[in-house]
Amino acid sequence: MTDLNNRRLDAAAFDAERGEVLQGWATGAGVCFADALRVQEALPVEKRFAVALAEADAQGHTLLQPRAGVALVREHVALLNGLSPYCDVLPTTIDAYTRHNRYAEAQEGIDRSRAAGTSLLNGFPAVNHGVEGCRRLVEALEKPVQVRHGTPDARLLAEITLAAGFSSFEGGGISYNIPYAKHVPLERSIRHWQYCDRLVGRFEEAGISINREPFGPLTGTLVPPFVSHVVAILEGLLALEQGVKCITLGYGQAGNVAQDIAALRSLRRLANHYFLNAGFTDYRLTTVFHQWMGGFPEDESQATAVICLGALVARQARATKIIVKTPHEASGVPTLEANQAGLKATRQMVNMISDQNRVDSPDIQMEIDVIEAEVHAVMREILRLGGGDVARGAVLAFAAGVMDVPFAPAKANLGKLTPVRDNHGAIRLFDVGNVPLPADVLAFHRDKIAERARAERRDPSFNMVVDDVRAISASKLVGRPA
Amino acid sequence: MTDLNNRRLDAAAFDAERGEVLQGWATGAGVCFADALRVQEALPVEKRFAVALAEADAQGHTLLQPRAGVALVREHVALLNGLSPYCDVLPTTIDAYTRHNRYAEAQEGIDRSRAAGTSLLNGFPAVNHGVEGCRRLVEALEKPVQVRHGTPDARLLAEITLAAGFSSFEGGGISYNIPYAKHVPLERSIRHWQYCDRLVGRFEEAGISINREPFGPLTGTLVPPFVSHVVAILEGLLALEQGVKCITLGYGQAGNVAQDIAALRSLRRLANHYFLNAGFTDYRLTTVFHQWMGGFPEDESQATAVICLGALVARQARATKIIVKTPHEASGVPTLEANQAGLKATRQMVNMISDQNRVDSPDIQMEIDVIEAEVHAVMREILRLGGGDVARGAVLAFAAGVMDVPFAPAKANLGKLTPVRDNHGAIRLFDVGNVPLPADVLAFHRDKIAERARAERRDPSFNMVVDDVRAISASKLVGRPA
Amino acid sequence: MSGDSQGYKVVLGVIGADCHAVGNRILTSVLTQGGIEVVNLGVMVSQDEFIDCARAEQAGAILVSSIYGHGELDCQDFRARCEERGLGDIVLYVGGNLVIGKQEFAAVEAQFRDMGFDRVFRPTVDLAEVIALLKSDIDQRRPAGLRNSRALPAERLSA
Amino acid sequence: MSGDSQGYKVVLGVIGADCHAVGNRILTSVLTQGGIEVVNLGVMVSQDEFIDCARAEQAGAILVSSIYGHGELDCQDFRARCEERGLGDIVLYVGGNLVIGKQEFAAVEAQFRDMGFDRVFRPTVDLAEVIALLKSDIDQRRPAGLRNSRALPAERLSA
Ligand code: B12
Ligand code: B12
Repeated sequence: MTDLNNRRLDAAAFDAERGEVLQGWATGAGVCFADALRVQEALPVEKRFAVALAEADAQGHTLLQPRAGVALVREHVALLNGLSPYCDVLPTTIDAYTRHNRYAEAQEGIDRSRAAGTSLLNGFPAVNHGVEGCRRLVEALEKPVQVRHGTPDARLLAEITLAAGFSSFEGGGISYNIPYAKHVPLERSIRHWQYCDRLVGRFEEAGISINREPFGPLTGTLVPPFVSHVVAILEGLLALEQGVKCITLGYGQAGNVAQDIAALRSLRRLANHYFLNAGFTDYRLTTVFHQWMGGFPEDESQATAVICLGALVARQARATKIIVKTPHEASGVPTLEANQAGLKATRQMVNMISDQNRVDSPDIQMEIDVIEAEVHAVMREILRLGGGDVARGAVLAFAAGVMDVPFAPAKANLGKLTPVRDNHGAIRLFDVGNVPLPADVLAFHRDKIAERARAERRDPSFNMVVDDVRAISASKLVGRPA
Repeated sequence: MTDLNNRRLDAAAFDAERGEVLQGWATGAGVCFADALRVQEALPVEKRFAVALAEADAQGHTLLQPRAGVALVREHVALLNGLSPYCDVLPTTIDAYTRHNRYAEAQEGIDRSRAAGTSLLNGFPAVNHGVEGCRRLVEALEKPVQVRHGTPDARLLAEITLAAGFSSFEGGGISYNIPYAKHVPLERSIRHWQYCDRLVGRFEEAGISINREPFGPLTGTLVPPFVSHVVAILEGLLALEQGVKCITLGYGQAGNVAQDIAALRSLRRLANHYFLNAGFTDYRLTTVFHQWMGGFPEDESQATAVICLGALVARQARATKIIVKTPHEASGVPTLEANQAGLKATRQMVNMISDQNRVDSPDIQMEIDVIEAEVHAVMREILRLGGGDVARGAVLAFAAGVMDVPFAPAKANLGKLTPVRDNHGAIRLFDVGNVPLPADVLAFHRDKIAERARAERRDPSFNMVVDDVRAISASKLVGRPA
Repeated sequence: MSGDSQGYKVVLGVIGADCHAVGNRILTSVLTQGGIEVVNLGVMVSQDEFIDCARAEQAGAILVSSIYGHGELDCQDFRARCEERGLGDIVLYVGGNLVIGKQEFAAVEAQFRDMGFDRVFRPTVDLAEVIALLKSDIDQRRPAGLRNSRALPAERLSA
Repeated sequence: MSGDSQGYKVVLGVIGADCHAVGNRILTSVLTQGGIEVVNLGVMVSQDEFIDCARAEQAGAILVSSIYGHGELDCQDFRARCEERGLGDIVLYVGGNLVIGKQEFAAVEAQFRDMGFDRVFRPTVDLAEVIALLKSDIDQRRPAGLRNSRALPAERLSA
């Protein structure tokens, strides 16, 4: 595994690497760290992501954030300013060519979008627009703005966007590889993300706090909470090591209310546990809840109901931030109006739930216990494999199937672990693959699945999984036989 | 109070009264009980309301029902058939002139609607359309259909619609007077509803089960659960006495999740308690949950979120039926499409929640305890006032303010009881008026309101109530100062 | 009052067979706190009841609510009826869910202005604005001698 | 297989830089159970990879998924490229969220048919229908001698 390890990147080596990174596309020449610091320092307080998160956390508020990105700067400004009144923090979703460093194709997308008069890209090609285009964007906004993408090698993207005044950067070496790529070796993407985190660390050292958000939902489809929690904790540890201070860990709604509340509550607790154990104390941790990340129902009213359930659970679990879906989700990149509609429905639900009693129940506590047992078991094995080094441990764990993400396209992922819903819709393990869970936890999963199988008078099988994947689009949580 | 009492109406007197009732409007001549029985007997099983309810109750399903009514038969048929695929049981909402027996004005509304090519009435004027028009309607449908209205004297309406094959009839002598009328004495409306219940009793005796549904939500605005529960229990007892067998008791969402779940759960238990205590055993009890009955937000996405919260709570509380609102609620009588949208969102939410764990918590149990203590206290006083007779007791209780419905327009209602939300959004009593609640319960209400007052740094006052009334439309549950 | 002093007195009610009582309670509370004397007829008020009361009370304006959708039918000829009864000049407001269904407000407004209402309000109207308009409209319609000679701020006059 | 026997063999994949893997897994599972032999290239497949594989496997059809919105850009000239490479006659299907945003399906369909796809599917398509169409389309395109002489029901051929 080459020389990957979880150590802070050496300053000289980082600078040398930076030289190469900035040559990745013509616009790299526009990056200058000193200028970048000045741009960030000049940002008014209401445009700083870390400040918005800290305030929300202190006051117990939940921030709303949409997804949005189109090909051209002017259109993207108009889009974000149309969303701004309905949300608290802004996104810039990057197009899929840029995510794969295919800047030439992104350029073609820009050119053809200009000709077509409509965006032919599924996001904003920030690298192609360069520091200058991105600065025009940030300056035209009134709220903090984050880069949201899915890029295994996001070094140039980070350099350009942070130099332009973006104050939060999503992603991580695992979460932006396993669900987003096919052939990228995990050691490579982790190494590239150490660079991104180190860059953020340099801003922190210069007194500029940049928020970092590992991508919680992974493939968005039947991901057991412990799987995404382990990734979140690993990426948190990797980021802290490089000097990141402001971290938001994420979780994607799985559908069962008790399990989802338990997941978000345990995420904060588990992360603090591992961060403190690793000797980090000087960090600010917040959480983000992603509304349903699997296939949506096509009908807009039904989609809104899915959005509303997510809003309710996120608020009941007291997430710091919600990533908001839209009634167009099943169909395509949403219009401004559809995006506003998702935000308005979410806001109404969050507001209605905001003041209400804290939700607690034996079911939630039981789910917390299960998730904690699972996370500890897997983390223990990862640390063992890595000889105490989480970077090496992560790579070896994925190779061995000790960590395994369902439905992931990456070759780096074994793909043996198979989830399925239980009779109440909570996600359980139909096939644990090579993940080393304790015997009592495995027995629990087996019993829960057996209960469902009895109720449906059929044996558990991959067909059950297929039914579950398609269930929400067909207006159900559990995919029962007709 | 004349000679009102809770006794089964005498057969001869009923027949004599019927003669008069049928002369209330020309179409009364079309009613014949023998024909009515034949029409009801001929109804296929899938058009019988009582069957749909019994099946849902047995299988633990939740039925969806919209509201809908337009001026003309053909348009109304088209409307209901457009809704039918999205719901389980159908409504026919009656226009407001008919509700006040103003059939001449209803006729003018029909005529002017015909001329205008659009409905100028807010419902279906069933009396004016007569048995013949209503039969055409019922025949054109494929699901059970209920009369939903708000009529203090609904005798003629009941005769005509039941003769035409409607198999459920909403309302009651209290719930269709206090929120719906101004000058109608309570003894009169109760007496008129004894007639309606007796008519249903006669169908039952002939082997035809007609569902009866007292109107749960009353004024729909900050109604404390015990208030609507007492009315539901009283109307249930009055109906059972006249031979009604199939009863659905209702509750309108108040907004606080724990209180709403507690309310629906306690309703079934309390009603069984009083019905069995009164010697009734041969009845079938189901429940109906009304999505938010107060002022809605104007924005359709926000309105959909309100609808979704109601759907979630109704299903968590395992209501037998949900009355579904629409995204047009704040604006006006909904179009077919808006009505479908409300149903689709509700269905999606109900389906997603259906299989999930039963929700339980100490908060819910505490709310149940409070509601039960309140209901028992008021019922005790009503029975005392009536010397054991609930009909007389109800009239005397309203006159004395022992029962008191907030925001009710009826002179028969004292209007001293004033509700307000507590810091978590549950409805509490700011001014108990003359309602005889136990001292510990009053202290509980006082403490809860004091907690909110402290949080808002203002004294509880009617302004707080005004803020609460307008809160949901302004996207909040609790009306806090800006 | 508004006939013989500088106070602002209005008759308020919900017209026709309409039982919606909540908005009426809110309006009464907010207008009163805004310095307007409200004679509240409650729900289910006929045109003649409004007019009788406005005459008896010498009110400066009649505020009609229609919430339930029959506004078009119930408000027909309201101004004409006022004129017949010698109240041709009174300020006439109407508000609520005036017609059946969700309709373009501009069309609804035009329709009710044609019926002789001075102002037409949607349900979401800001009541602070209504109070300001009401005061100025009543002032405009006062007999010339009294116009523009505002006495005490109206807020102080009310409890 | 479909070249030399009566089986139904298809090449499946997600085109371009598209990483959406879930639908691909579902399609593989459902088509296989429907009696179709699926050679699955997974996600991020280029036009040439599709064509190379179809030639090597003598597949009867290529099924292209595009989910992420760049379908318009990625599928450009697909049929022409097939023709160049001697696969002019192969059955070409495309499905998924083919364009950016929620657009009228009829227009999207026309656009992709213009690019030479035989059939264009929306995400909500019933996969049982797809299986039936696929079999009949492959049968239609078989060399004449083999056409219409169905062997065993295809379902039996698959595991
Ligand atoms: C899960 C998901 C993800 C996951 C994917 C994880 C993974 N590796 O699989 C993650 C989070 C990583 C992701 C990333 C992105 N996503 Co995404 N994603 C989704 C989501 C929510 C569900 C997709 C899914 O799994 N559906 C379930 C499966 C079973 O259905 P399916 O994919 O539609 O496939 C079925 C049918 O389409 C059909 N079908 C498909 N192909 C074919 C071919 C033929 C021949 C036939 C007959 C049928 C057929 O059959 C399949 C099986 O039933 C959809 C929205 C939705 N549908 O609700 C968005 C969506 C597809 N994503 C979208 C986008 C834009 C992206 C991103 C660019 C980020 C962004 N801007 O939001 C990146 C893409 C990065 C990349 N390089 O591809 C857009 C595409 C927009 C468009 N077309 O206009 C969507 C529609 C969301 C939206 N409305 O904006 N996404
Ligand atoms: C609660 C309610 C009821 C309760 C009323 C209890 C009671 N006695 O008060 C009950 C359940 C009994 C009821 C019954 C009916 N209702 Co109702 N009800 C509502 C609901 C949900 C809220 C009304 C409310 O209290 N709002 C809160 C208050 C504060 O707001 P407001 O009433 O709009 O008043 C404010 C403004 O309009 C404005 N305003 C009002 N008048 C005026 C006048 C002036 C001059 C000004 C400046 C401002 C102004 O200021 C007020 C204070 O802020 C509304 C829908 C909604 N708005 O969400 C439907 C609604 C008003 N009801 C409606 C209907 C049709 C009925 C029924 C006929 C039954 C049916 N078909 O559904 C019956 C009517 C029976 C009758 N005879 O009137 C329709 C009216 C449709 C239309 N216009 O097209 C509505 C809009 C629902 C709908 N979309 O279908 N209802």
